Amino acid sequence: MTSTTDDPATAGPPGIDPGTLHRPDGTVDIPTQLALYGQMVRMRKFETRAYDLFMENLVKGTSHLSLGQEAIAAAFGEAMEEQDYTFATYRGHAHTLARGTSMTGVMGELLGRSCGVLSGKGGSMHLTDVSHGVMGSYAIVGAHLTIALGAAWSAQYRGEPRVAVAFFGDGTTNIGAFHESLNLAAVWKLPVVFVCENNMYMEYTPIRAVTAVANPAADRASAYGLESILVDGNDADAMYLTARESLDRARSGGGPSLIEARTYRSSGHSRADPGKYRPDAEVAAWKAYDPIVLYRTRLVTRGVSEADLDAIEETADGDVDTATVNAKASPPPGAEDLMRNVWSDGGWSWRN
Amino acid sequence: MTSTTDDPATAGPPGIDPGTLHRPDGTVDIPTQLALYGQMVRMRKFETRAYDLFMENLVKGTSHLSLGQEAIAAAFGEAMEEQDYTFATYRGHAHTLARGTSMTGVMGELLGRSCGVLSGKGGSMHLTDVSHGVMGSYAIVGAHLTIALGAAWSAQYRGEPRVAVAFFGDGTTNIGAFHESLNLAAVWKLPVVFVCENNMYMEYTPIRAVTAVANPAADRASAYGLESILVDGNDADAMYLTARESLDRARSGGGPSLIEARTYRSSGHSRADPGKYRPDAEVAAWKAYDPIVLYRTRLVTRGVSEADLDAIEETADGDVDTATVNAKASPPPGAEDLMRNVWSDGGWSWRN
Amino acid sequence: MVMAQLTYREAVARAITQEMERDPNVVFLGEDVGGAGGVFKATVGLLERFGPKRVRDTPISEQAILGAAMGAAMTGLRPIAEIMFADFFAVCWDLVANQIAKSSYMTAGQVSFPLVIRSGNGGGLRFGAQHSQSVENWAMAIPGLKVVAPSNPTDVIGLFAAAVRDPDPVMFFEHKGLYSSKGEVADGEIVDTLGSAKVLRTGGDATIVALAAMVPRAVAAAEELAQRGIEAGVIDVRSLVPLDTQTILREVSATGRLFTVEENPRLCGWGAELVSIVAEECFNYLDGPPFRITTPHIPLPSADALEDMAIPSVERIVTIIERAMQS
Amino acid sequence: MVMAQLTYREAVARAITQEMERDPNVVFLGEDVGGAGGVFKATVGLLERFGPKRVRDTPISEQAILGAAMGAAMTGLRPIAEIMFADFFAVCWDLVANQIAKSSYMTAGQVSFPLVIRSGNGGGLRFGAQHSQSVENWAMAIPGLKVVAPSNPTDVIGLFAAAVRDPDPVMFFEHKGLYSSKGEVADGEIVDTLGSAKVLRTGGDATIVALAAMVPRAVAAAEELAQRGIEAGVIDVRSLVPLDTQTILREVSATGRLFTVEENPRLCGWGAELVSIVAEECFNYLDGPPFRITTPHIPLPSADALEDMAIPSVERIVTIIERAMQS
Ligand SMILES: Cc1ncc(C[n+]2csc(CCOP(=O)(O)OP(=O)(O)O)c2C)c(N)n1
Ligand SMILES: Cc1ncc(C[n+]2csc(CCOP(=O)(O)OP(=O)(O)O)c2C)c(N)n1
Ligand SMILES: [Mg+2]
Ligand SMILES: [Mg+2]
Repeated sequence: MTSTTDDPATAGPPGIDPGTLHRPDGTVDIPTQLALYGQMVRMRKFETRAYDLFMENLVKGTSHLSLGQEAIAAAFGEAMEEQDYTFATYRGHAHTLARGTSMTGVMGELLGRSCGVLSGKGGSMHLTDVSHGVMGSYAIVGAHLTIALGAAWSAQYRGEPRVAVAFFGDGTTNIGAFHESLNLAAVWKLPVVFVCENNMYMEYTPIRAVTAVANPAADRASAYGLESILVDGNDADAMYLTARESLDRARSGGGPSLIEARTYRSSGHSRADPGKYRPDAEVAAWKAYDPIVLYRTRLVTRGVSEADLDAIEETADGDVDTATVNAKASPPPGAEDLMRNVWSDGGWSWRN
Repeated sequence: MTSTTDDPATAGPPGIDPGTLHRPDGTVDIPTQLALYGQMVRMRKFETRAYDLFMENLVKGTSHLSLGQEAIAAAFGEAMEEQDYTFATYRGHAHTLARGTSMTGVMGELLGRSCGVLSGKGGSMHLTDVSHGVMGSYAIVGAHLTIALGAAWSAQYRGEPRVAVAFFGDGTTNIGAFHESLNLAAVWKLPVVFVCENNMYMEYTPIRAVTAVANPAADRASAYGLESILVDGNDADAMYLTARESLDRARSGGGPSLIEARTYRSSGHSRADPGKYRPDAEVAAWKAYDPIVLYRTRLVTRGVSEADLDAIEETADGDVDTATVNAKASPPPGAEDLMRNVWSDGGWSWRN
Repeated sequence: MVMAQLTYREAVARAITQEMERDPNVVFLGEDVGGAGGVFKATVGLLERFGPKRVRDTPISEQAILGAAMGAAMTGLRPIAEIMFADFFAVCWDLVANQIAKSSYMTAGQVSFPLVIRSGNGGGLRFGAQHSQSVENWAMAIPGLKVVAPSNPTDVIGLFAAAVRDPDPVMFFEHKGLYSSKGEVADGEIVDTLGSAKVLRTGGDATIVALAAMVPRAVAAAEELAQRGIEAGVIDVRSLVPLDTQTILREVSATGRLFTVEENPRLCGWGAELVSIVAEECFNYLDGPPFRITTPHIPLPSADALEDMAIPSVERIVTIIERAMQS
Repeated sequence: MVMAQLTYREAVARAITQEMERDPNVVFLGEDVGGAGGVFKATVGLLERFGPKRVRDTPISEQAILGAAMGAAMTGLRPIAEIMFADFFAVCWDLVANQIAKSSYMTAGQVSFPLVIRSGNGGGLRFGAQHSQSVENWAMAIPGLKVVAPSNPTDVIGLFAAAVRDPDPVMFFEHKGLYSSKGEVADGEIVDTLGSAKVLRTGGDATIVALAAMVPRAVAAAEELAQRGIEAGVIDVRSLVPLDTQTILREVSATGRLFTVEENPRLCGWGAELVSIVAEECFNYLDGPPFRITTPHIPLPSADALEDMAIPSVERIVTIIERAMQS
């Protein structure tokens, strides 16, 4: 892993003993780093816009942003192969974009428009784009860990080199489905990667107040015979290399991995939550450890030009603007959408 | 712990490295040992009779015997205080008897008679006797672990020195409720003891075929910040001392314990199951490690007379006979029982 | 009587406060209920008032929450448990349906469960299919549960107090779409009675029976129908178990026409139960077929345009009743 | 046509075999289903025939079982998942009600779930309240699920084959009390159609509609009623979703009297749905009130004496219908 001494990521995330962090082998080449940067910037700008649109009351229901957590989604987005499966949560905008889903499709969905990836039927919490391997976003904590098992099983059954990756939060480690999923994945040696994005809070409650161990995922890996992996979730390179390791392990028949990525969401849990339940010092420390800022510094140190990075930012701005215009221009779905797709023949009727 | 070199229990249970076993401090005095022996013998004879009555089609539904697992129920029965709470499973006859519930009440319940502790409304799988601290037997795997939390919470809330003890099997460690219960118990430091009776099988499937770790409970204790405790479940003294430790810990504010007791059920899972899915050698090895036989040998070695032990057996025989006669003589419950006790005022009506 | 404007969400906090003040055995637990005051801000101030011993934040462990409530109830406490969204009952239904509901019966009355499980129920907030369900019928189908769903702030307090004081388990469904609605609420203690429906409006032509968020819509529809010459009475069921069949049968017998307005998906809802009771027990008083006005039997969509089409609207209620009364 | 006597449990194994032979994408998972051949011995021989890759024993992890089935179905397999006792749906209802049922709709049809969840449903075996429930109405209340409950060995095979071949999730309720019942079954492949009720008996005075274990009782009751001068037709609903309302409405319109016989507890059962449909759609053809004959709204007791009083018996069906027809 490339980190020079003047690299701010060397210190590791705030409040974490750097000695406990997983340091994956390997280096990340510049093209990949630029791709990672591009991914993170797109996510950041998309989420920021989504927040604005929420405040304008154009995003009607709820939305859960992953501002500050971009390195994790970007790393897996780059590391996964086209045929791999993503299982995300209600906090899934970034994970969906990471796989190549159209920004207009995601934005349209948040706005409840017919151009949305789900025609407005699912909304922000259920983003799905099977054509890009996004097998769904799930809004009941823990459920999708079990569903990812099935996608992995299916790949294993057919001998296809596909991996299912399930993203979830620290709070999710305390629900029963987590336990059942980890055990079955280990017993069946399924090609699945469980990625815990530990942002230190389950909604508004600090995770340490409700969890028996300090690292809610890593400290439980041994309960499933798995290696304990705690990684700096704000270091895109460390995340990328860790992602590659776990995907390779899964693809080569080595079974599941459980990765705990330490990170922080810089905004509130959902909607207009100002996140006031968090100590100022904590917020400030993590703000200073922003994954995009860190990464830009690192890339510049490695010789990437500011101009190239600015160009990436501009492209992202343009994409977000276009998506916003498109989504706003798209009509709401209509009555024919309402009564469609309960069944796979498109219908809904329960009687003759 | 008292074990001389000619004590067959010194070798430890079949297939288990004795070095991994928890060896509690302390010794068990002779009166307690006699009580433990008496408990075990009563359980054994009761279960044997229950089996016979099942084969006679007098136990109508199902029944799950704990033949071979008596040392665990006996140890906790002796170690628990009157005010403590027992939460058992469908395999709960022995745990109920251990707390002092009338044998006629239990036998009557198995036979579906009005003398049953539940007037025949619950059956073998739901034995409950609040007057003796038996807060219920539960037939959905895992549920009662969560319920035991509540009883412990209630004691903690009132500052009462009560402990809730929940018994369950190895298979139960793979269901979500196990995980949620252990975590919450640890976080709230509840006075609860979780006792996993690892009899190596979940129904008919060997536990190792479906579990990610070798010791399904002990190897997961660390996931809840708890000590790993693996104990010889067929050694009544080791069990008793371990029970005492965990009860003391809970009572003195030290929080929950998770105990894995290695044992074996010498009969089938339920009803008339002959248990043919188990290797002959395994069955034979455990038969040679029968907790009652072991214990009798030990007591005799310690100077207890054969006559005293025989007297205990005879008393138990008499009790079982009496319970059988009483239960058989008891009439079935009637229509007035059917429509009673949905609500706590005794009624059932859902409308006016 | 001194009255004050209170929101439905404020009424929840006041109700819990009233009962916790009264009885030290009342404890409250759930996810984000304490420090954060609840995700719907319906429990703001309770932690400050009653402290962390009585108001407990839990991990995301719905089974453990309800198990803890059950075990506490059977050993002398009177817990209030929150399941944040009613949709989440699906992850802890065993505790509700198999354990809490059945254990009193199974043990021949040895244990009882004086507990309340409160939950945010219903749609209209564009939360999509997994956060918008009306699941009161899930509970109604399980023997051993009492089931309550208030439509206004005063009923929130009165029925909640009755639920806490009731010796049996009560499923208390707060409607998410009503949290910000307001009503006049009297000062002082308020205690109501479970199992009593309320006649909100009388009218000789037809009887509309509604629940929770459908109640204000039914009332508005009745007013509109009156403009069109149809006098419809409106009953707020309030409590599905116990069910005040007397009031309902009396009213329907008088008008001869029954219309139920349900937010839950169509099949096997409380409306079907009510229609069946009426069809069996006052068949000879019916002047025309009983009608159920429901959300269609589909998951709820997220987009505002779609969700508004799915859930019965005042307009739909008016149209269906008018058409039915004319045919 | 060559026929053979088969038990209902043997029919299950034959049905699974038929479908696994036909389609290599059909896989089967559950607790003790493989090595042990199922706790009801309904899946004996499958592991030996199809091997451990296609017949998989699982830990006691119902959520993981159904999640695995769901994820496999959305990625090209056609899983059959067993939930041993239908009561255990309560520990994994989220997967059924919130995930499998809703995801096709929520994703605007991007994913579909060609899977079957089979389970031992119903009472009569003295297993007590947590192992005896009839929960088909839990499933019927959830949009997005198909719901089937066969009453005899031939239907087990035909409806199971239809369920496996169906592109949508099917809840397949096998009745535990019927496993040892026998029927004549034809040789060769059997494939039936979901959503088709079967008229088992015609009779001009009344129509009895029953499901699963209540079907043989309804037929016996109709025979007894015929002795007493009442000619009752009997319909086996077989499939609650899709529901063959055409057949039911046609028969009830002809007789003018409807009696449903349900094993599930009274409130919000499929009987209530059926009565409501009939009351709304053929009100003018009804000659008397529709009646529901159900288990009372209580948990099921364990003692044989009590359980027999709870579940509708032939005698109770006869008595209620006779009394209703006379009044
Ligand atoms: C079963 C269930 N319980 C509760 C919720 C409500 N809820 C939504 S998000 C959330 C917090 C999740 O925390 P975490 O897993 O850390 O993820 P994060 O939101 O921090 O990304 C909760 C409690 C839910 N959606 N599902
Ligand atoms: C949720 C749930 N799933 C499945 C079952 C069926 N079942 C009853 S006992 C049992 C095996 C339990 O194994 P274990 O926990 O080892 O306990 P043991 O029977 O060996 O004492 C199973 C699968 C159940 N009762 N509840
Ligand atoms: Mg979090
Ligand atoms: Mg076991």
